[in-house]
Amino acid sequence: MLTILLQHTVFGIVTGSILLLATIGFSMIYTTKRFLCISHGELLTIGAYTTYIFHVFLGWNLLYSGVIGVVITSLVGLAIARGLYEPMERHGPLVLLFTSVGVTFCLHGILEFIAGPSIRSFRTPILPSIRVGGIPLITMNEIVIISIAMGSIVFLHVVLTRTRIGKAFRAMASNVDLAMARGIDTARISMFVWIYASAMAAVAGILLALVTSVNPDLGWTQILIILAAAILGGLGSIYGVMIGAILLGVVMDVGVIFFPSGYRAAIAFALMIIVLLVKPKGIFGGE
Amino acid sequence: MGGDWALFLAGAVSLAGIYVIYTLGLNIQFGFTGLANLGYVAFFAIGAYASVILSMPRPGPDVAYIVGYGLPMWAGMIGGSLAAGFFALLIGIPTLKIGEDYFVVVTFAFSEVLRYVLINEKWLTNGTTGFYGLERPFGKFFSGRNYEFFFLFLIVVAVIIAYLVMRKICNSPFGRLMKGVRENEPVCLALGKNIYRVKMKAFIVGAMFAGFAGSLYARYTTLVVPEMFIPYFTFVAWLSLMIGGRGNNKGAILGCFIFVLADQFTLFVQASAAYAVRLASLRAFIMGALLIIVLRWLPAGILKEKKVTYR
Amino acid sequence: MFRRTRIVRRVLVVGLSLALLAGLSVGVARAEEVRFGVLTSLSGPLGTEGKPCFETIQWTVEEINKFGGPLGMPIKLFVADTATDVERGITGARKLITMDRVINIIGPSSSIVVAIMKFCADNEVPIISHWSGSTRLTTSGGEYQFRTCPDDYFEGEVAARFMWDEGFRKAAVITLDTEDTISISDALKKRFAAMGGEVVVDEMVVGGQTTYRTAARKVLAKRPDVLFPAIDLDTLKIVYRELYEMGITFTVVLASNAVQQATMDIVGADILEGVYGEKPANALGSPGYAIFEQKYREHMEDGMVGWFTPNMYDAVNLMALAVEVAGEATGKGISENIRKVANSPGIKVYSYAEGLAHLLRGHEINYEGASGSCDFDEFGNVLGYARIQQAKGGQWVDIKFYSSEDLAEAIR
Amino acid sequence: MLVVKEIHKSFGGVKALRGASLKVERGSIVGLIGPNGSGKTTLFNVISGFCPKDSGQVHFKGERIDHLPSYEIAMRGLSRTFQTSRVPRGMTVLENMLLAYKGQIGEGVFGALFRGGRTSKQEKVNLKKALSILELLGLRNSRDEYAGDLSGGQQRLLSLSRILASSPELILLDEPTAGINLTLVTELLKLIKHFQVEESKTFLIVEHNMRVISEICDMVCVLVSGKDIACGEPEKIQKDERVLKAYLGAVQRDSKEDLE
Repeated sequence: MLTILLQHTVFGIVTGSILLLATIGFSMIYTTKRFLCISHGELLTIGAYTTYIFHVFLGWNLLYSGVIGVVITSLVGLAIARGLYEPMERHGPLVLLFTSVGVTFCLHGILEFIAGPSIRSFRTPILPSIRVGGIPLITMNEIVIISIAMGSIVFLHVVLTRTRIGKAFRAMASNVDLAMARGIDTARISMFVWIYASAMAAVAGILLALVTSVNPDLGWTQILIILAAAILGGLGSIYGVMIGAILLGVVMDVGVIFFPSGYRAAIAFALMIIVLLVKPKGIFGGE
Repeated sequence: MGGDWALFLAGAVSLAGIYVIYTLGLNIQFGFTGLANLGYVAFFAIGAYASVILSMPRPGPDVAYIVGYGLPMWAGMIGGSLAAGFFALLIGIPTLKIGEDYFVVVTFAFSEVLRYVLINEKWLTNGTTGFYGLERPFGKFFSGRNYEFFFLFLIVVAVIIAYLVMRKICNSPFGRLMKGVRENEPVCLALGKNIYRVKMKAFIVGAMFAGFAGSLYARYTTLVVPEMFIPYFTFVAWLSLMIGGRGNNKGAILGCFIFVLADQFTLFVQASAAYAVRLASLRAFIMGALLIIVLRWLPAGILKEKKVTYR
Repeated sequence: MFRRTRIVRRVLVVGLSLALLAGLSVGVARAEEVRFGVLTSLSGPLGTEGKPCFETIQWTVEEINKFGGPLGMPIKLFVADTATDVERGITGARKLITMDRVINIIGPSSSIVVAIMKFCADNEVPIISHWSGSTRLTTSGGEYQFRTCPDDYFEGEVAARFMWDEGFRKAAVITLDTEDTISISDALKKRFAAMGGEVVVDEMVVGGQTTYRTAARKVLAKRPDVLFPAIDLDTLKIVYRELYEMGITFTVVLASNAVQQATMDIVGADILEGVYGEKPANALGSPGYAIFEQKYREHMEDGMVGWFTPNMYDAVNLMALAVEVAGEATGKGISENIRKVANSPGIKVYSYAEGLAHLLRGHEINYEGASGSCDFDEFGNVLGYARIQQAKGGQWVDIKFYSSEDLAEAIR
Repeated sequence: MLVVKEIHKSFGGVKALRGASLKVERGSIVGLIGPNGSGKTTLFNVISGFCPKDSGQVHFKGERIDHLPSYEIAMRGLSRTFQTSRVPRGMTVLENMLLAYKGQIGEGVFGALFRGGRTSKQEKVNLKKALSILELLGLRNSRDEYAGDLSGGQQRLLSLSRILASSPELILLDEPTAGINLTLVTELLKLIKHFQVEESKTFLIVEHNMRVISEICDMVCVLVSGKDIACGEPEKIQKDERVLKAYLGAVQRDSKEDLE
């Protein structure tokens, strides 16, 4: 039983790590823009597809293709924000939310129009899992994923605490009006947020595509679970969301020991609703 | 061309009518009260399933489901909307008091969880097989072609009743109160209005409309399966409402007709293997773009909210 | 001046006569065409699989029209995409029947067949589906609803039989939560247990997850002899890779939807080596299948015969032959005469051309198709035929054949 | 009528109120003054139930109300306005007014559907009352205009008339004169006085404008750094050493963020 628990926990950490990368960007947007950006999921898909084009069509090295994919995605993310979200900001969060739903449909349509519905996959070698005490625990790919997730946490922490723009971001996150009053250049921070968040989404999308496949629904299937992780950690709390994502991953994968696998996603939502009942602002929110 | 326009339109308008009732419910939730329910399809599904389960004959031994109450169809329809309302109450209790964003996410998640339940709880829902070959109201009394027109008549009657009920609710002091809650919660609190209860009532009434529409939809399709109730349906109601005009019941009707009829006429584009997939993705794109455009340049919709005057 | 008017007049005359001709030919074409309705999944969940099936209809109709079409009238296709969605299926069927006045509906998937059955029967339009395996349709058809594919139950039975024949006694099953996959796996579990085997793991999974390691672990922990994953390609890609990484110790038998060329590309031919799969098709060396395969290669870029395309080919041929026998292009005519071309008694024919030739000579025929013998029972079902294939060097290679007669014998 | 005892309230470590106390007699007009960030609005929020207190008590008409939700408090006859004039912008002036009446049968779904007769009777009565209040406040001509289309001053008047329509006994006004022109201020003060005298309403007013305070208030309380430091008649308070010192000092100290 203990080994099973250990195995599932490791699976959960991997799940959570990808989720974490996907959720950080979402949460950054929420903390500064105060709306649920549903279209964030589609940026995962864009990241995966752009990387796929360079890696498989043009035959570039995965790392280089990935970097280009991240760059393109962040530009796309910024362009969408500039063109579609920022003009709507004065109408309030609900209108922005619906705009982002519209954007989701648009992006999904465009991607499927260009790429078609068929699924594709990266050509990465498949290696046996690393065994610990005879049980297959984790693969090299997954170690890379966890490392990237942890690395990105550290990196983000450094950016938020050591750089000027990071500090300004935190100020803006805590109070937009006050930040403006203190002469912080909110336009610059917005740009930083959109680029950084989109880049993180691209990274998540690429890693997700590596372990699953490249398909037009890649991001759409993730967005609800991203929302759940963000709520669980506490909307508007970047660090809370990180823990929320990992926790959600672990709970989902450990949960299926006790529940049918058909309820794997439902476990995540159930956890979210229970947490909301007990602590309406999420585990780490509202302090 | 010799096509049977009358029969074709009978089907199309029946469908549009069901969508009207469905969207009217969203209008009371969002258009009047400002509740952004992203899981609206869940109540549609509950209405459809509950009405069917209530009016199914008791199951025999060779089927997976064990429930079936054999009630008359009309009782099933009432039961369907009541069930939808009951679930709205359950969802409303934890979510209506906390912030808007949480409400959005929880309702969205609820609609997905519900679909898992519909798939997994075979004893109740017969799993992915669902219920099929459902009888249609008064189906015995009419034959083929005539029935389609009779069904249209039934739907038109249902739409008129639904519209009148909705109009009565929205033109009453309760309608004013819902608008007050939408426009400014603190002011309503300062006036001694229990906004939580107002939201709850609007949420439940809206869900009941969705449930009623769902019970009609089950009779239109003659089957219910979990795959019918995807988030796309929520989006359809939203889009119709936004196009037609939120906060305006006539707008909801107009939006549905525009949406459903436009959708029907895409059928006249001959599909081909090379373009069907492209066409399908184009549809998604157009719908998304339409939502963005309406929000940006026509935020009130085609029919603006009516100004209320008193004499 | 004079010249100009002459030119004008000439242009007018030519134009008018052209218009007249065009009008005439349109009028003639309208009067003398057979309207087939195609209502199938070109997009949505079954879109990818639907595409080769649809292309098969197109070239099959082309072939039929080469002979002048049924009753000497060319078949014209009216197409509506269902997007694998019930409501679009209903609206599509209504449009095809009311506006295009088609005489049949070809190719809808199970839930849509269930939803449009009544409307089609009311309007005397027979439905023929090549892939609606749902057990919901087992006893519903016969008059206006037919299918050229076996029941999902049959697929499960074939897989169970094969697993038992190969000597496997402990089976694991992973099922995706969709109707067809669930029916297949339910049938398999039931049959396998009835034969004396044991289902040691039975996991239902949801599509669109990022990992299925938990299900994979449960399978591995029970050390089964064989695994039957009744899941779609997207999910199979993840499940199979994860199983492989964790160390597969058992044989894998795939359901028919995964026995495609695409599976090799998506999952990876190298790790699939040796995996088995079942798919509906006629026996090795049956003339119907051989003719079909040759034509398929001629018309389609993809070398491997697509999922359910033989069944689609048979459906179209049967419809065309039924019109020929009925002597009128109506749905009622098809409904009343389809058994005359599909079932015995009659001379066994293996293609439309052959069938037509015999019909013109006034013979009775019995169509034997690419997917099987295509004999409809009283409910419009056909008996199942299935092949077992194995992945070898990036190709699916036939290794075994099961007909329903075989299975019936074995069960006894 | 209103007794506020030792209210404490802090926001994430910042103490907004540290033991504020207050008393309002029935039929009086009490002014509440204090430098920016002294916690006036927070105190208002606590009294009216919009913000939970950390400790302390609020009594209204002899009953404790500090545990009640805001709408309950309002139902008992304690109503408030907001600093920034909040109006339901998408509703007309008359809708705003009719929203205010208590005990409307038609405000339930059941009532709306099945008790149309009594509802419309009630509506007629309320409409008459509403129009007379609008008349008094000079808003009658804009009865069918959207509240969002009114000028800032008119919106303030509307807030006030809406509160009056809800027939409260004690009215909390949060900076009623901010951002409106002088003639309107005079008009407004007259009205407040009128309602005090004619309809025996009680007022508690947060104000910066000393003229307003000295003109209409019977009593003035001074709040500095979340604590009341003095209460008394306006003339006395204006001369009070402590007040002047604290007031000026606080102003000079570049007060912290306004906590509202």
